[in-house]
Amino acid sequence: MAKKKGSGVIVVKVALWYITILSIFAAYTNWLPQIRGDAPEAAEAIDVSAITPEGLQEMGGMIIFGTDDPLGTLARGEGPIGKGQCPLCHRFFMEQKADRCPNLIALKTEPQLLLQVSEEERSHERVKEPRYEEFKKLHADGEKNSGHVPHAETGGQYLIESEYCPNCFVVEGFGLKGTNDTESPMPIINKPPILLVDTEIVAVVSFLQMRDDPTKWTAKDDWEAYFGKDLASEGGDEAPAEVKPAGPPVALGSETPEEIVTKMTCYACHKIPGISVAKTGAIGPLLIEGTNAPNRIKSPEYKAAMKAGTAHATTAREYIIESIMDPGAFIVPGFADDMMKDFKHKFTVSGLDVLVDHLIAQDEAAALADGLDRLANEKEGPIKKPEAKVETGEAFAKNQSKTNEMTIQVSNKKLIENSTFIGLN
Amino acid sequence: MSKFKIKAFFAQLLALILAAPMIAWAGGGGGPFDAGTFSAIKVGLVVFAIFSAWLIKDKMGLPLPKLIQAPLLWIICYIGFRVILQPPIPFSLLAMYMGVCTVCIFLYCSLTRPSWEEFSHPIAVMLREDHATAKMSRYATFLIIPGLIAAQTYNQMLPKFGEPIELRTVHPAPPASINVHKKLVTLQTAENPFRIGDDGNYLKVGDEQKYFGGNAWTGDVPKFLQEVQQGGVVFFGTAGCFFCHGDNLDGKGPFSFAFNPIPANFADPGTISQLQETFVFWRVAKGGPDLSREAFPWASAMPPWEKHLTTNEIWKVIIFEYWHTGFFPRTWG
Amino acid sequence: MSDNKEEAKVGLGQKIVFGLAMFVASGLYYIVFLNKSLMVLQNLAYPY
Amino acid sequence: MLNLSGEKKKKVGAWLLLSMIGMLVLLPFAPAVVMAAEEAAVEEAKEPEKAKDVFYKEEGEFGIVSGPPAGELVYPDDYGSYGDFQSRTIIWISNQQHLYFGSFVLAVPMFVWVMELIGILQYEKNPKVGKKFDDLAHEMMKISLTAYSVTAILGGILIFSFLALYPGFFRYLSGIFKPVMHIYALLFILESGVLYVYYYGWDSMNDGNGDWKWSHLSLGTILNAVGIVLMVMANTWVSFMMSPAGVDAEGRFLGDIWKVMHNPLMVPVVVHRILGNAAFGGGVVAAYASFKFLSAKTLEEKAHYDWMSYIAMFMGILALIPLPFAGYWLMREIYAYRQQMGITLMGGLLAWVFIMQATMIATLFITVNYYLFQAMGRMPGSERYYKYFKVLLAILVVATIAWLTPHTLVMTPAELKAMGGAQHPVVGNYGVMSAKNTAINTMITTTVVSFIIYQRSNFKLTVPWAWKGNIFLAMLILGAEVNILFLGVYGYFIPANVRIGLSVPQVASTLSVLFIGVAVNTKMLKGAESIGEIRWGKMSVRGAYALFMLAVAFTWTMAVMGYLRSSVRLHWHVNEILRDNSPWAFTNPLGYAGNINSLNVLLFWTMLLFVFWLSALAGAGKKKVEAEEAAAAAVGKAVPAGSH
Repeated sequence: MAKKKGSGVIVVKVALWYITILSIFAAYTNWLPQIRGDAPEAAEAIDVSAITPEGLQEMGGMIIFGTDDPLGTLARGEGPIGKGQCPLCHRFFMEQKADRCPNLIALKTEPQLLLQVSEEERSHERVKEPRYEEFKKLHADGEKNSGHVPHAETGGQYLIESEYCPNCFVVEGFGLKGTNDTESPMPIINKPPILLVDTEIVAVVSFLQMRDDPTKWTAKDDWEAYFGKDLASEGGDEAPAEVKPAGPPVALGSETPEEIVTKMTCYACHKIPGISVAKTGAIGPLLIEGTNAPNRIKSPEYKAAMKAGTAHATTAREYIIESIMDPGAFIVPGFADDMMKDFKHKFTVSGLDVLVDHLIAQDEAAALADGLDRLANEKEGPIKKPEAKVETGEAFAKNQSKTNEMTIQVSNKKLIENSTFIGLN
Repeated sequence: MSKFKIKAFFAQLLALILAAPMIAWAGGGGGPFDAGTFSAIKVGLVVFAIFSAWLIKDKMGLPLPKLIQAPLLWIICYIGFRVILQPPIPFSLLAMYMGVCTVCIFLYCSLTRPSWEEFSHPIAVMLREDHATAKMSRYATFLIIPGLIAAQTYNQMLPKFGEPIELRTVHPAPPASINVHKKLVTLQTAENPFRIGDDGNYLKVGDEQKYFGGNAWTGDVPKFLQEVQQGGVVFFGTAGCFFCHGDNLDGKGPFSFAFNPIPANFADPGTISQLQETFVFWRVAKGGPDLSREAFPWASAMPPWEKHLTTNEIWKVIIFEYWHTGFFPRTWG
Repeated sequence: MSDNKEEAKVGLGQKIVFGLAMFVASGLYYIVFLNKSLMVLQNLAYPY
Repeated sequence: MLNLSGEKKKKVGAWLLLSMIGMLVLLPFAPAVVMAAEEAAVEEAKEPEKAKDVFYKEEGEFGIVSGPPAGELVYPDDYGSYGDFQSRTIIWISNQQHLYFGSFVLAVPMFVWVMELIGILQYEKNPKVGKKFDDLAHEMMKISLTAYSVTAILGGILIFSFLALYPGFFRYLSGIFKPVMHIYALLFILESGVLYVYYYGWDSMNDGNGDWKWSHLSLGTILNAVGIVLMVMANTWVSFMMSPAGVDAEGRFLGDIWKVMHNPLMVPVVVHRILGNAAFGGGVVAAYASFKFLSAKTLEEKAHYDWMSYIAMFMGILALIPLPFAGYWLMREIYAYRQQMGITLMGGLLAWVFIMQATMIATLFITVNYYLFQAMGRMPGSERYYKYFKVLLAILVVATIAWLTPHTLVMTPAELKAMGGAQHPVVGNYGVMSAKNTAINTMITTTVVSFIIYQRSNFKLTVPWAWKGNIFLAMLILGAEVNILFLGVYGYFIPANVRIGLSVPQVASTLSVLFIGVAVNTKMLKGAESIGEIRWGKMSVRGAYALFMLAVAFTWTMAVMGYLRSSVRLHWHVNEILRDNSPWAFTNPLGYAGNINSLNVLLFWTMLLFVFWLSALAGAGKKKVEAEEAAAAAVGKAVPAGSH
């Protein structure tokens, strides 16, 4: 009988036992350091309504140049390049050399008439060009990379559209070679790797509009009219981690090829197998120097350059070094003399070795393995046989380019000469 | 050979094995005492404890009852963590360790039925039996335990003026990049632009050793030492770092005693030699105000030097600091 | 770990020899085979 | 009643039942087919708008927009509250309770299924043992049945809390998971149906190891299958919140529900949860058994529950051992999905939760070892090994101390000064990954050694190569430990990326001991001479409490890891799609989470004790009658001696 009461007592005992355990656990958690994670405040984002147009202009300048004194930087012989990386291809000042994309110079004092037209003024003309209508038709279902349908009505809207959808209108003569000016070499600015947020894009447009005439600012209204919604101050938490490399702008032997390519922004123009950032460049040749360099030295064009006394390389290695140190020595057929000329100041000997070692190790197989292919305007033609993908526009354009290479080159030249915006060389 | 001799031999062997690493460790020094004497005391203590335990248990045939063993073990653990382990560990860690030890000593006493009976029998006797000794100890216990609780409560309620316990990460994770003088510096990849050898190439970390020692301020010196000189000018002149960080970079400058925590001691192998150059750059350029959330409560009197120095001066003073202390920055290669 | 009666018949020397052999075998297994192969599988260098 | 005579009839009956159940299983998918057809019809009517998937690339990158965007929730409109109380805490508690009971009712059938299978297989050899397992399974099912209704009630409470407190969020989620939710509900009905047939058919379908019994086991299989499908479905909702897929950047549903369910973290979370469930089920059954063991009045009962708790504990540990690897995989997938998320977990805001988890794991392992030591009290001959216990315990203590030492110490500035820096020159070495891996592997190895000792504690080895085997085992274990230590120390001298790789051979060493060691040990025990039968019921009371501790620690670990998994979304309802705009969007500090977890576990165990008590109540009347009958029959006979 004495054991009869057991059951109830056990319940109490067990309950006491686990309450003790739980109290110890809870006490322990309370004793450990307490950190409360607060939700990020929305105020982090730039509130467009709270910033003056001048503020936006200043911000746009910083995004473009990375400094508030771009001319000073230029005077020191450095390129002012900000987060947006625009000056890599666009020309903003006479002192600057960049002609891959339409120039954005606007200097009323310049004697040359064409340079007096500011981008703000020019943009209004662009939307009225008959070609704009063609692009509207071409991308009626939405441009394939960005999904936008060209529908800019004012110059400001055009400027905004060009950043979200560079292919929506390609200025004559500035398309990717071989695409008949239907594809732009410019990256989509609100996507990686540039990844500007809406407010930043508005700031850049503000900069362009207000450079000459602060009364021309319409960027915010244009954005809202173009997208048909309010420019909310989102951005904040979407703002990407800045990836621009800093430190001394010198390629060092202690770095990996990837780091050097990033530092020197080779990826802006070239595709390089084995380098993760260099997958999209469409301005310079595909750098598979294990294949290219020996062929180039043997090519009649190179022989001619040697005779002319500009080129001197006899081995593949020498050829690559020459191409980096003195880009003008030999221009690969199908390309312009576009490459920056100041690399000889930026490479240490060992740094150059690292890059050359990497480039010389790349060949067609490496490119294929990385899914890269030659540009349409390279003489060698695509590595992948064209019949593999005839139906896609890209391959079609490549095919066409092979046959029409000469004509395109000629027409390019003509276009540049005739264009209302000068690509000075 | 007698059994005793074998046992004695093993005991000595054990003591030697235990003593060897202890001497090595204690010889490393540190702590308030002179390394030599203090480590001798420590080693002696341990050896003596082991020897006497062996003497009592095996030689004299007097195994300690579990009830005595348990608190003894606890005290040994406490002494081990509190006194022998140097430099002293913070109370939070000590509490954690002692908590584990307490639980495990209890488990040790209750591991098997015999040991549990050995442990609990005296307690049961004390609680249940009705003779004088048991009664006395019972009353004593019931006086002591509330007394202890009361003392503890009194202690708790007593107003204290100590500094609050804080979780302060002295070397918090740096941001990915910082903006100094409107230039973006990515801390992961940035390099000291003045780390240049005789050949004009970048000087790999470790290669600067050849410049260490000697006088950098005499006549014609290599390029690297010129940078060191200029860094020294910043340290003692332009910025006046020495007011806090000291003439010998040991954190004992004339102002240092006013600060809590004290200024960083660069001569200590736990500071700049554990950090990348870019981390030091971040701390110098941004100072206390830019410490991250992790480093709460941001207890740092370091000013943001970017307001007073140029980027180049900051890089140079970093070169100087490493040169002067003879440390190398950390690399992750 | 055993008080097996049969075990008493086995000499100490024999035990030591077998023990050493097993020690070497387990060393080879862990350090040479296991560590190496698992590091190689992960494409990581392992100098032993 | 069923007529079980005649082979043929039996077979036909069994097959009929099986096919019926098979049809039933398909039933819930019928509405899905209908719905799909309807959707297809609707799609044809209007111009489809395509949008880009947030997760899926290349294949199926674009999908047809078929839902509204997630939008922006507004505080007072889209959220409800009860006074100043954190709505989130209410959801937290109701969710956790539902999850506990849900896990329990899903885990018990798994456990029961294994027990029933063993019972059937054993029936041939030893009907008595077979029946013992079968009864065990039956008893567990009874408890599960009571818990089942509690689960349903808690599920209702959860839904109501969602509707009352988070209507905006619930609207969005149910908009996407609409079809799945219906299937879920229907499957729930099916689950109940099968469960009732399974439970109430237990006795009438029990013909030892005949066809009916096998059909009954198949019913158990279906029950488990349905249960797992239910769990997977509920899991997809949760993993969708962590790592959305199948919607575009604005949160619009893109028409393919499978993509939504098969989001990047779904599979690892499901695997982790199934294993966790199994371990949890073992723990709870062990706790039940130890509760009954403690309150048992007769020696026979004590013996039964002692045995039951051992079996349950064993099952729990079996599921516990692969759990860290599943966790490791989940962590890797999280890193692959969003590095930011991984860093928040391991090095950022939530890093201290892992210290708490470490404490829980250390508790689990020490408890398991302690239980094994206690359990050896019922094995005659185990006295031989008593002297090793304290060595094993000492190893565990050292490993625990290394395991618990945090990397960032909590200290006052004065202590910081005394220590001369933020890192302690000696103890600081234990704060890093190398030391932690070494510690946990050492703990697992020690547990395996305890188990090997447990296995052989009441046997005298008779195989002629026993001495060789012993030396082999000793060297295997020694080698593993040396290798673990070596790799741990070696890790301090190499770069981090290689160091991470070292954990794999470390774990492999531990597993070598587990598999090779236990296999060799079992082989050595073949034909071994028994020193004495296991005296079931003679385990110390402390062992039973240790098991209870084990179960509570299991539940608490579940709670704290749930808090972790949920908190890692930070201020998002659905990660990067639907932002939490309520005032409770912050991440609670660990102490608050600890309090709520303890409260949750307390509620759960209190309810569970109630369930145990209920099932005892139901059994009591029947038992009384049986006991009286037995007493009447036993008059004049010797008192049954049990098994000892």
